[in-house]
Amino acid sequence: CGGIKPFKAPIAQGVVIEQAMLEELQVGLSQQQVRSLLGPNYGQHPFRPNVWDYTYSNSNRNLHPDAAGRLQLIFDDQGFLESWQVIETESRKIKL
Amino acid sequence: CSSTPTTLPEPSPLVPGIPSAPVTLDWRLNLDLVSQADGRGLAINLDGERAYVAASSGLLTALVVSNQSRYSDQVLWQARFEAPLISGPAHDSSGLYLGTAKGDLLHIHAETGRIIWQARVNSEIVATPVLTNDRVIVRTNDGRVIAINKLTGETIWVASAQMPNLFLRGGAPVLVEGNQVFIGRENGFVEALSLQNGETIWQARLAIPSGRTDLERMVDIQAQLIYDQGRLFALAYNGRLAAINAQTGNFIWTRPLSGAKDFSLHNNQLIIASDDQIVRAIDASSGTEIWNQSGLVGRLPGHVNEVAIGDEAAMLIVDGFGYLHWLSPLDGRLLARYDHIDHLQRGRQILATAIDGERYFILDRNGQLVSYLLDTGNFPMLNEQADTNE
Amino acid sequence: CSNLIQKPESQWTVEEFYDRAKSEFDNGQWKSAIEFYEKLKANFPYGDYAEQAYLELAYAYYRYDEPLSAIRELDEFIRLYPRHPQLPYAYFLKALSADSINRSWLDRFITDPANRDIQSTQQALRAYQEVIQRFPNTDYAIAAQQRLVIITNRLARRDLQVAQFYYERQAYLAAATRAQRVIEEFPNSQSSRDALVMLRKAHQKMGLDETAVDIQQVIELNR
Amino acid sequence: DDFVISDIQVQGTERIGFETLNTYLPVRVGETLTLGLEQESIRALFRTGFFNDIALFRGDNNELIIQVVERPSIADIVIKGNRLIKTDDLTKALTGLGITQGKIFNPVEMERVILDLRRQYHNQGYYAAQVQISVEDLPRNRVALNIDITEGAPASIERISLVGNNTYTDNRLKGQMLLKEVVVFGSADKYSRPKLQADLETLRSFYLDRGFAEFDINSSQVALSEDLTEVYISVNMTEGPQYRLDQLTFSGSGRIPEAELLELLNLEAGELFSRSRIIAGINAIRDRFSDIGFAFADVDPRIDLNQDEQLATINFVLDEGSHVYVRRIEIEGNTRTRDHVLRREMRQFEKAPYSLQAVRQSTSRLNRLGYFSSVNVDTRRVADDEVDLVIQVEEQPTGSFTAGIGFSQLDGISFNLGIAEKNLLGSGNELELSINSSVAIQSADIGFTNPYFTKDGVSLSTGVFYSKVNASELNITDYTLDRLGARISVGYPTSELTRLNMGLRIEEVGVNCNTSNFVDCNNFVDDFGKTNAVLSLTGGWRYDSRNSFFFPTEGHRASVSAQAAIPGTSDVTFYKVFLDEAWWTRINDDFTLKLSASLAFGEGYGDLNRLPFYERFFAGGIGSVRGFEPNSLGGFYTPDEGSNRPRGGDARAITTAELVFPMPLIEDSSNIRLSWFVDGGNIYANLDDVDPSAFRIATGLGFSWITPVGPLAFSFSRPIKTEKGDKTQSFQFSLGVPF
Repeated sequence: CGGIKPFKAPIAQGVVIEQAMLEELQVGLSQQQVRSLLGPNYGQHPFRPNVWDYTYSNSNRNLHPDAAGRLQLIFDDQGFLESWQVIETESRKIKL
Repeated sequence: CSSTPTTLPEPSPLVPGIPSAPVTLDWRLNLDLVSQADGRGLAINLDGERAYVAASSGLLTALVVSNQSRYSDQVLWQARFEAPLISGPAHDSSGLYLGTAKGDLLHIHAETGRIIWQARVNSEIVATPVLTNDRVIVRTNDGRVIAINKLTGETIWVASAQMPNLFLRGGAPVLVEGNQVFIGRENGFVEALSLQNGETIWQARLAIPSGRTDLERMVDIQAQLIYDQGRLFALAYNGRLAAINAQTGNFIWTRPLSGAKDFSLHNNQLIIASDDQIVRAIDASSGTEIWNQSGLVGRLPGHVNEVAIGDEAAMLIVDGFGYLHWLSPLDGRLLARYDHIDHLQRGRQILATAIDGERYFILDRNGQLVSYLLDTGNFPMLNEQADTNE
Repeated sequence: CSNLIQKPESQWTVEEFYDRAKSEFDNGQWKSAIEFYEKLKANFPYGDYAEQAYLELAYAYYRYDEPLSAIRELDEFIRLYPRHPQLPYAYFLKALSADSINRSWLDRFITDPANRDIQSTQQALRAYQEVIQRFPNTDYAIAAQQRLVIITNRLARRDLQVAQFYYERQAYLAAATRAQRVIEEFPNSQSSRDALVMLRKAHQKMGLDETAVDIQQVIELNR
Repeated sequence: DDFVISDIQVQGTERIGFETLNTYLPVRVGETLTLGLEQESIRALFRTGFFNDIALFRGDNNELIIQVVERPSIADIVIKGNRLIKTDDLTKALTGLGITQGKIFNPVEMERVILDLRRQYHNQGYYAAQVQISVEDLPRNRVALNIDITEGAPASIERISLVGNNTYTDNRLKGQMLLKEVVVFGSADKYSRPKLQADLETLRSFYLDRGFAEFDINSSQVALSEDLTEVYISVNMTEGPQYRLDQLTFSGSGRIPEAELLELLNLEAGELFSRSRIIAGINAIRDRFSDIGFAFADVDPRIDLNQDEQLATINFVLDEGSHVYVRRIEIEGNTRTRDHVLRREMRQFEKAPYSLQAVRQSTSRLNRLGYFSSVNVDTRRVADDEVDLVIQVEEQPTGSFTAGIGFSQLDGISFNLGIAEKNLLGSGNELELSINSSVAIQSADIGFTNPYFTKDGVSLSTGVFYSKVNASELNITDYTLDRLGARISVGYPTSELTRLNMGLRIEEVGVNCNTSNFVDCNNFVDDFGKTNAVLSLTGGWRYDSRNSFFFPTEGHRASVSAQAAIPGTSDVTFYKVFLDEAWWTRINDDFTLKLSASLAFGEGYGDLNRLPFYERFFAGGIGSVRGFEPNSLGGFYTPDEGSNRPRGGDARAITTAELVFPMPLIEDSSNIRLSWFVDGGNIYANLDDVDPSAFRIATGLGFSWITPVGPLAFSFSRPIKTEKGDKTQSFQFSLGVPF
């Protein structure tokens, strides 16, 4: 009855990675240094602790428009940063 | 500022069989109400034929001392100031000096009551100012001793001390002796300062605060210091009575005694009404007790003043319920007493007294200034009575 | 105990207080039992009877459904008598009381305690663990172990429900972390298998496909 | 000669149990007792304070025998001479010191007890109080303590001297202070250190908010008269010059544009320097940072004062800190409501950037549910850039329950059951059920609403109702209705605060006019017959920003709703429109002003020009215009029209102004409110006749209380504006009707 779309509360998930942070990211940083630079590592791989995936998605586009969609970091066995790459530059849009 | 007298504890009964002193009322004058503890800072200042009295409502009155006539020509002049007067008047040839509760020292012309100069000291002046030839020395409520130039009102030097959280209101004026200014502090120290520059010469500690609450830790040296032939006598609340060498500050002797009322020195004996309300005579050289009189226990005995009865001397003590008591300095016997109360049915608490020969001035809690005359002729003489007393 | 009636309580001896309280206790009159045990403790705080009174009073409070008062009495007992032989019983009763705070008679049919008042469930968890850790080879420890399984299942079920809640609202990172918490903290609970499935689904939705594949292998590993 | 302890025995104890003693013993069975351990044991046992004498012996086969002489226990404590402090307050203080009936008496502690009791008096300003304790021995090793107290006079403040205040008079400043010199009643003239500290702070902010940026209190003193009954307080201050603001600059984070920062700061150059306005500006900026995820941003005002021109320039250093994220959201105190019923109201998610605005919205949404008497979202910092949110709620009764069996000559034995539960079994669903049956009337009304039919808050509510009146039993009423029907409606959230709802309602109404001469009833039956079925559309729009369900202190609720019969489905076609507007604002901590107005009107169409007589609007009584008998506004039928029942009308207008405040003199008034109200309103024949000058008005005192059985309300009122023939009613009450 009635085709009006109901209002849906905005939602956001994940950590905002901004361009300024990426400039300071470099191989060889310890996990602790990466953690304090980028923010909490919510996307850590459940069974391979040295693979971190920072993702960000939200439903309200004008909030943090320049946040990276997905950043993956690989650490070596001693816990230092081996390699990292921004897999998605655009943050993902959640369709409510 | 009107203040209703607080509910005091019940007085204990008077010792029976003591004759009433031959006292007649000369004249009575209505001033403003005076709050109880500020009365300690107020003085009736006499200079022969005149008396100056200040009230904490800001009213300063100059009046003729000995005069049988009515009220009108009794008062020479009255001046009203907007700040409460809580210390003074001090008087000498240069005029009157008064301390106010708004932190000002007023220099007043003795003939007219006009202000000559006003010095701002930024804290209440609690003790009657002390005058030397060129300066006025005052004590402020925040622990400073300030010397001020008598002519210009400018500050010469300031000596300050740390004040405890809680202490007794008011304080004794400083004692100037030669080039030394002696002061009993609220923190239990007696200090000697140089009259020239206010530098501390020596410090002696009479009492150490003990207990947990501020009330238990009060150790004021509230009683007026007495200087005599190089010796300084001081009494501390919750502390000791001490004789101090005025030059060096070392103790000659000390004795445990607690009290806040002024005491007096009479032929080398200190007559003291201490906290336990027992009047004692202490030998000034050794500190040993000579006699004690417990007839005034429960009657809140106050300051001890030495008065002349003809060529004899007696000790006058005013108690907390409006009675004057005369004691013999030889053995502390109660010679006579007089009830200030029944004349006025109201004046319960006596705040300040001044004695000029046979003339006794009383300023009481209800703002009454009374002048009594004591007929020393038939005062119950000391020696006759001595043997017949049980 | 007929003579008790004449003598006013103020003159009772400790035995008289204890007998009266015990008789009320034995026939289940918890309210008056509590009253007399409290009086006994007040008048004779140090005697042997006082020690026994603490325990029986705590049990009376527990049965009178006042778990918080029971816990208070037991804490006092443990503080006063750290070497008392009845200590294991005191700790176990304390755990039972904490466990009963969140109990409701509807739980057997309709409602599920997992989605209510988690705070008291965690308090019960800690209390049971303390019983097992302090008195390992007592039968209290065995009983505590059984209750522990139910409690951990309840906590795991709760986290999974919250994960489900967030998954339905497309908050996949929140869902994944809640599911992961079930696997890490309650590995052998009933919900751990479903938690693994939830973990995989959430990672798929987040587009982390390789991770989802890894998780699928783990699922098959312990099928 | 040391030995291994085989057993421990205690002799001479009467009241002390073995286990109590065993706790303090440093030695155990099986250990070797050395000389050192022996001394230590004796010292340990003495420290307990239980024993006058302790001796250790070695038994025949190495038992450790402890012989003690117990100290007496306290049998009775008698306190005399205390007027100011009640005996049981003093007993509580003594219990705190371990001095109670039954405890062991330790003479050493008496000194500490005297000090502590005297301190109880000193704290109340009775500085001259004295305490003496005498101990009286009793048989069976017990003692009685006699404590007699001489309280003396309380110290009251004789004078407060303010030194250095040139700009403001003594009276003006003393007016701001808690401590007073002369007081009629209360204890404002009793000195207390916390009150003085508060007064000094009040003076400081009084000056700092009026431009005196360098104001300082040099020192303050408290002195006592020699007989300890008068307190003298002096405060010495330096005012310093009065400053005005010069330019305001920002440095540090550039995340928020300067124009917006200045607007948030709400300060302009030239206005007087005011600390509280600067702090308010800083908080506004900090909140703005929190809204975009920087919950721990800091704004540091660097003030530099130009003394000769008396100008203050401020540079606000903005340190945004790091993005802050919410790690986990936990819920405490929900002993009945289920976790997801609260979590679905949250606008803040786990593993997402923190937003203060979202948390504030969530708190007011939780408050609007009406399930909780208090909601507090506690933000706990778990790392530099992570917080946990703990939602702490206190549940309160959310429904009403009435059940009863009655008997009346009119309709014999009657049975009724009424349940209205907003949070059924903690599920967040709403149930309304009322069944009653008696000889004459059988009725049932069951309604069920699920506010979250979909996860985004689309609500579905359904209900059926039936009522049958068999008129022969009720000979006195003029007409009765039989109803049977069902309703269904769906609600849409259209924004954070607004909702739209639509629905259908099918109803069959049977009218039976019992007495022959009720004109309106007979005309209606002649025109439309006894029973008619009506199918009508219902719809509405609602805006709701109240900060709490039961007693809002802030917010606004407006709603437009209508119900209209679908033409062609029945002869009895009419429509009704309801317009409601209510507005709350906080006047101060206790008082809230509520203003509300409502207009309802309806009309028939097709063959019907006016609302059917049984569908008309009524007003009067609690819930509409208090002070008038229920439904009495708008006049009554005249006897020749065959009835004496209120006539009702096709239009109703009501307005209310209310001052709401908590119940005085009780601490927890969280679910009780008093209000002083002015109600006005009337019933009109139709919409065009509505004219406020014809309002009936009454004023009075209202009382509302959320009880476990349901919301209870009653009111005492006095009419102000009435016409002849109005039926006023000063006391009215209702139970179960949500207000």
